[in-house]
Amino acid sequence: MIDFTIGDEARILLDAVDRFGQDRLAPAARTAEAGRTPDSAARQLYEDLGLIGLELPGTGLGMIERVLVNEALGRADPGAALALDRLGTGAYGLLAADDTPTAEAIAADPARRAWLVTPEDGLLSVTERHATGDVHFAPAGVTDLVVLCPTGIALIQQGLDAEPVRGGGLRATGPVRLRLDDVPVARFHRVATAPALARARLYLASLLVGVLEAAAGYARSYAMERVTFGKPIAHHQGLTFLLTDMNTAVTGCRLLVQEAAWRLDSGVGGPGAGIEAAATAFAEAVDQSAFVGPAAVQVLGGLGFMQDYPVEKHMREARAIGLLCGGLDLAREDAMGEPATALMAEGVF
Amino acid sequence: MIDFTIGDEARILLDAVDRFGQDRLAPAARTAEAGRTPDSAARQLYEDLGLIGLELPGTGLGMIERVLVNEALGRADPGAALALDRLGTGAYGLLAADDTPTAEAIAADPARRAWLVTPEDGLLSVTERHATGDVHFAPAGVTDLVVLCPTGIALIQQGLDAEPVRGGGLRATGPVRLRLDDVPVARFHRVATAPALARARLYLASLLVGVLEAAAGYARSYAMERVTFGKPIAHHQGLTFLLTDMNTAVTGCRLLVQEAAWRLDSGVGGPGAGIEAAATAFAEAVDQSAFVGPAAVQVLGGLGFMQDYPVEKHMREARAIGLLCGGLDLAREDAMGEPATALMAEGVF
Amino acid sequence: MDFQLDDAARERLEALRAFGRETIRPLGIERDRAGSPTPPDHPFFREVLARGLTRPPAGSDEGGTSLGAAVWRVVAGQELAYWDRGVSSSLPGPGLGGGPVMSMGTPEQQKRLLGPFRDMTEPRWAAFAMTEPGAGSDVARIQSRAVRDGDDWVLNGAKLYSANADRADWIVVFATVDPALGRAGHRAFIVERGMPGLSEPKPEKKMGIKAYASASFTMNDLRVPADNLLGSEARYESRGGGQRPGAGFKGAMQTFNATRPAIAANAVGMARACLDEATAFARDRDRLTGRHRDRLERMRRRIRAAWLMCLKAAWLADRGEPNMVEASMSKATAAEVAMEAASLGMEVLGAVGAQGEHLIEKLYRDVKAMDIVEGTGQIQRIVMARHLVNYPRDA
Amino acid sequence: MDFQLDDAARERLEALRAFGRETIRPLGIERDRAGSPTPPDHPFFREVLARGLTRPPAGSDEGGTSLGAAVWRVVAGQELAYWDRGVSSSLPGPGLGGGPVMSMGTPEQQKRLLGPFRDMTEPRWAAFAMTEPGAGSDVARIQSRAVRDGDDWVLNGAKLYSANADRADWIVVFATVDPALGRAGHRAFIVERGMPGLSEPKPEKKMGIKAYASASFTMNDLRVPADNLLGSEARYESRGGGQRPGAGFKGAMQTFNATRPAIAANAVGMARACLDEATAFARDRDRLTGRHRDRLERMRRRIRAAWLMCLKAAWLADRGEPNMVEASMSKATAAEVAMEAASLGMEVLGAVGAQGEHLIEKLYRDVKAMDIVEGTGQIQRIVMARHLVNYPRDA
Repeated sequence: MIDFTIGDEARILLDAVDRFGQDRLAPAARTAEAGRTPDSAARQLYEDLGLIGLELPGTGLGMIERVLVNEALGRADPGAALALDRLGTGAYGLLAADDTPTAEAIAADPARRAWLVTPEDGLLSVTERHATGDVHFAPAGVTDLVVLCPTGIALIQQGLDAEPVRGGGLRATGPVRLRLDDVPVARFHRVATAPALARARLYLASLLVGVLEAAAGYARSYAMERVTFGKPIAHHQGLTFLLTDMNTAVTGCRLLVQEAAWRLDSGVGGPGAGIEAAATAFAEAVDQSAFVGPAAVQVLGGLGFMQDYPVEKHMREARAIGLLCGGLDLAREDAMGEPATALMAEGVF
Repeated sequence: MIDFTIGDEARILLDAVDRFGQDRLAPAARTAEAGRTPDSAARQLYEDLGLIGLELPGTGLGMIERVLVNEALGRADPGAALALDRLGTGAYGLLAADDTPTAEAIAADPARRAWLVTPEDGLLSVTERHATGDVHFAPAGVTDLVVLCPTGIALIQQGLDAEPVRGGGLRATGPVRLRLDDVPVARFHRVATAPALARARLYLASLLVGVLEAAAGYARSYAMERVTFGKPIAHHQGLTFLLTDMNTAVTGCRLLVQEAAWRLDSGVGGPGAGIEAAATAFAEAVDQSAFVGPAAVQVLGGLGFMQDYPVEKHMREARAIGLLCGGLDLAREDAMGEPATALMAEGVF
Repeated sequence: MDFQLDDAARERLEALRAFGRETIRPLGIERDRAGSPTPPDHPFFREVLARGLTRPPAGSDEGGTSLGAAVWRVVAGQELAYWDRGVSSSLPGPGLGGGPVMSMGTPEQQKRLLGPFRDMTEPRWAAFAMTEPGAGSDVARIQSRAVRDGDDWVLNGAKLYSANADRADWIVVFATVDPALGRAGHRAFIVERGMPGLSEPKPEKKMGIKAYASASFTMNDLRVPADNLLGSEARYESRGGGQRPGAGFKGAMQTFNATRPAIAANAVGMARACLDEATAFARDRDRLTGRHRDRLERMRRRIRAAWLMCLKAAWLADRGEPNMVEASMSKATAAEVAMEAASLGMEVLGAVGAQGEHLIEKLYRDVKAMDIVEGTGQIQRIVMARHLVNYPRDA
Repeated sequence: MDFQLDDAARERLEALRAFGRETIRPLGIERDRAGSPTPPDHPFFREVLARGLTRPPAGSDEGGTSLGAAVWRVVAGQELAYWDRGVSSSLPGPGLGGGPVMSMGTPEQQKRLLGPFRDMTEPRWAAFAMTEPGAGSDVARIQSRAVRDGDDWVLNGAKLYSANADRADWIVVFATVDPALGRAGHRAFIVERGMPGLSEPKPEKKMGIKAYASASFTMNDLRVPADNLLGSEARYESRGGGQRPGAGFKGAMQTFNATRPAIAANAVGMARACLDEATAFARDRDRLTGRHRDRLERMRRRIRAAWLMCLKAAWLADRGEPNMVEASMSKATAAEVAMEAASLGMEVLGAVGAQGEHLIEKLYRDVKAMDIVEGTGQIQRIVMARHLVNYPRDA
């Protein structure tokens, strides 16, 4: 059965999240950026919506709900979205390691925050006992660092020396660089890391879809208002086509994200299929962000370059998100899966 | 001194070649394609213009003249241009091997024809004594096969078993596949092959520039004539921008080709600079042909898909040329040269 | 959300696949080499009918698939074009002529024109003719004239590139009663084979997709009875209420809208063929690495996005929801994806691509059509823009 | 053909380079972090003047370079922007205001306005103001009004993003005597600092290139003497002969045409900075392989093509040949090349790029401006299309 319907329960959640995003996060986005954190009221509301630990066992929710939620939040303020989710992608590492208690403990404790990285996200050298090196980018206040190593998943809870950095984007997370100087690994789980990385990528990809949607949407509204040479700039075909192509790019990414989420939730096609689909969705979102982000600024012209308008921020945030969790190159490796392309050969995926 | 002027001597030659191309080759292009050869009158005229062995010592001409000539011929019929030049890229291998007599002998003998390949252009295994394997694409009648091997340049004059193939493009060359079954190598020269490959690439790149120019030019003329929705389609901005971008793409390739030719002729920056520049020009022309070729067909719409119009042929020819001499990937390797980018650091090249 | 076929549809797809591999692909290559369409008396067509390949699968109420008709069309369209787009376009049936008859024809006309196609022993074709020497994308600009003369209409004009017109029993021909009226002057007529004044439709020489005829013809004082005006006079003349002037034009456009996701699916199938062939070639030569691997990954990723767009557009159609943006998006995207896949595929082949003997080389010539037929990529963007940014109708 | 600099030009370039490395780059980074333009009393500006950096090199008749002035401008413009585009835009001088004064001003005006810039002991700036809240690319649509009142003109309106307007001694301001006249109604005025009715020009908060002010200001019954009408009344009113109505507008456009290759060269310089930084980063981490190497190769290749376009456009200008297509081509191409280079450079950095501390991250924010300032990529395409396909002026 082919079905693009969003379930009723997810729809209700989504409507609430969307209101939260548009009414609370979006208007405060520049304040959160300058202050390097969302306001505390937003933090509370995010917790109240039940968005921390959304994917933990017992909620009945999964990646489909997560990507819908993140798309809505990314539309409003992706930096805030990352800042507010204290468990965030860390959940996927902990669940893959069957360490639900730690995930639940983090979710329950406002003083804790998790962050998931690959060794490529810094210059990290991790054994089962010790870790040394950098994490190039992390949000402020990380207490539980989850590292997806080649041989398993490491949880690091001590010695996470944080040094503030400017942040190319995502400044609402209060970005820091972590320096680990031969710190102890609290727990090391010898498990496959690919399922966790797949979910983390999809988490980021759905935020990206949201940002790109906001950028394309703002550009489109602006272009319908702004008049040059006697008509809205949206009706000068050169820009018309740019706007349709931006919309098409975002739609393609959204569909890939949704399909991958369904695949991870349903397991259809086996675990490899979901891993591949998630890597594909992430890679496409990153690739398209290099088009959509700058294009939105372009549509606004000089105004787009000014901080009075949101699109320059969209362009920066989108670029930054795409550099996390191993970035494009690692995703492209995983997106190819088995070159035999068993699923492709079926003609449907 | 920065100077884009074409010298008087080259200008006179170029005018004659351009007339030959437009008056003789272009009108006969479909006949030459169907008959798998240019007509014999064209062969004679090409020889009379002195275009065979243009780069041989004593002519006072060099790569600058060759790329200008080839651009003009490529505009008219790139298949014929390749078919008519019996010495062609073979000259560069023979000159690099200091084997001018063989080059001159081929140029002087209408029954001989050279062809230059890399092992990547087939599945060739060549030692200093013997050669075995395929050459995937060659023009009809090859008598002197010049192979750029890792350790030197092989000349093969026997056992060049030719089997006609359809040809994706360039059918006027009478395309064949060569099968070499442990055939003797007539001469093997232990010399550096990069200078020969650079010139061969530039030879092809300039043909490509010509084809793309023809495609873009035809599309542009058509678009200024064809009226839809009350104006020439060239004035619907969506197509307007496509047309300007096609012209820009071709211009960029032409400039890269000219600069590389100047560099190979002048030696400025050292031999590495010319090799790099030629690889760069070829890579860019191949990349842009994937845009310009199909775009020209697109501008003509349904007509573009029909053999009554030249652009479908341009699209095929351009694609085929870009697959020769190791194609895009090999060129991209050489285009990087030393990543230190010594020349780039000067701010001018 | 759900993205999988049910067993009934999958079973049917397997049957198509087997037939595609054994019959459609070889025939497509044969016709490409021959450079002419499959002759109408080729046994292939009878075999197609005998196997019931042109019939949709049974629905869930008959214990069959739960897929909607439009979704099934993109699934089948993708698979058929994977094996050969030219051959799939040559299959017997009313083709693009069927849409206008269904949407605009009177019950009598529907019965008379479509009835014979229920006979599965004899291959038959119908066709659709809109494009003219002076009017491609700008369909409102057609110049073919229709003049009422007593009980007849008299048609004059020329039509280009009508699929299967060389073998069609009848052709839906669009003509204008008055060019000054624009779309409101358009009428659709049924022109039948052998009518005096109809020239023999001549297949054009194309770059690719050669297995079916794109045929051009002229109408020279071609006289059709009033019964052959599609939908009868009232259909065009009534104003207010359900019918508006320009219904003839709208009928044609509705035909396009319905077929766009299926055309897009064709392009996806062709792109997939490029991917599979390029993957096999690279694997055989032990080159599934570096740039080639990246090319394959990109092809795969873009194909996947285009395919999801097709499914979404078709799914919306099956639900009766507006899908103009999604349909045009799938068409524009899939066509570009297919062109890129073929071009990247050629690069994977290297000099073998220049040889002109490999399937990817054929696909390279075939796919370009997909960004042109039934609305160019430019037209698709304009359609999208009407909905996205209120792009004006007459700009 | 020849593609190399002579020794005199190369020597001068080396001096620029050294200054760029030691002074311009660090200052650019400092101002980016501070988020505000370099203060006008910063010692940097006096140093620039003392070194003679803003003077063109001696010509060949003085034993200097044989390069033409326009070619030198692209060479120097590329190098300065390589080190920092924001700082290079902040350099003392008449800036974009100089062009209109030279092309439209009376001899008296040229002497009065440009004379002070010959003093190399005190940094001075002038500025140019065209963009308005309602008119960016569509410069013909400016709304600022100029009304003659006795011996004066009275100006009202708002101007956006005027480079260095916060410190300019005078600003060339375009206003219209009658919006209904379109371009023919345009007049260029010299507005001087401190004139009553001129608001303090306010630097805007930008994404990048923060080292110079893009300042906005309003004119509120701003009264300028008739002498400050650039080129005097006759310049605008004469018809036939050399002067046509719309000369004011054309004056502005000529300014753009002359500067486009130089702006393009800026973009090339910034792209080259991305390339060099990305190359160094990849080499330090031993990642000069695979996709990163391909990214660097692509950046390099595209930069080279854009740079040759700049040279060609400038070379034509020096010969007095038409270069509209080439100038716009170089601008459109170089801006896109720079954006791509910055984006690819960020990918080479990986998560370091997200950190926001690396020069490429700054360049990523800086370069986007290049496709917007002095005519967007869309406007450049329209300019090209006027020549290539007779694109109509008023479409």
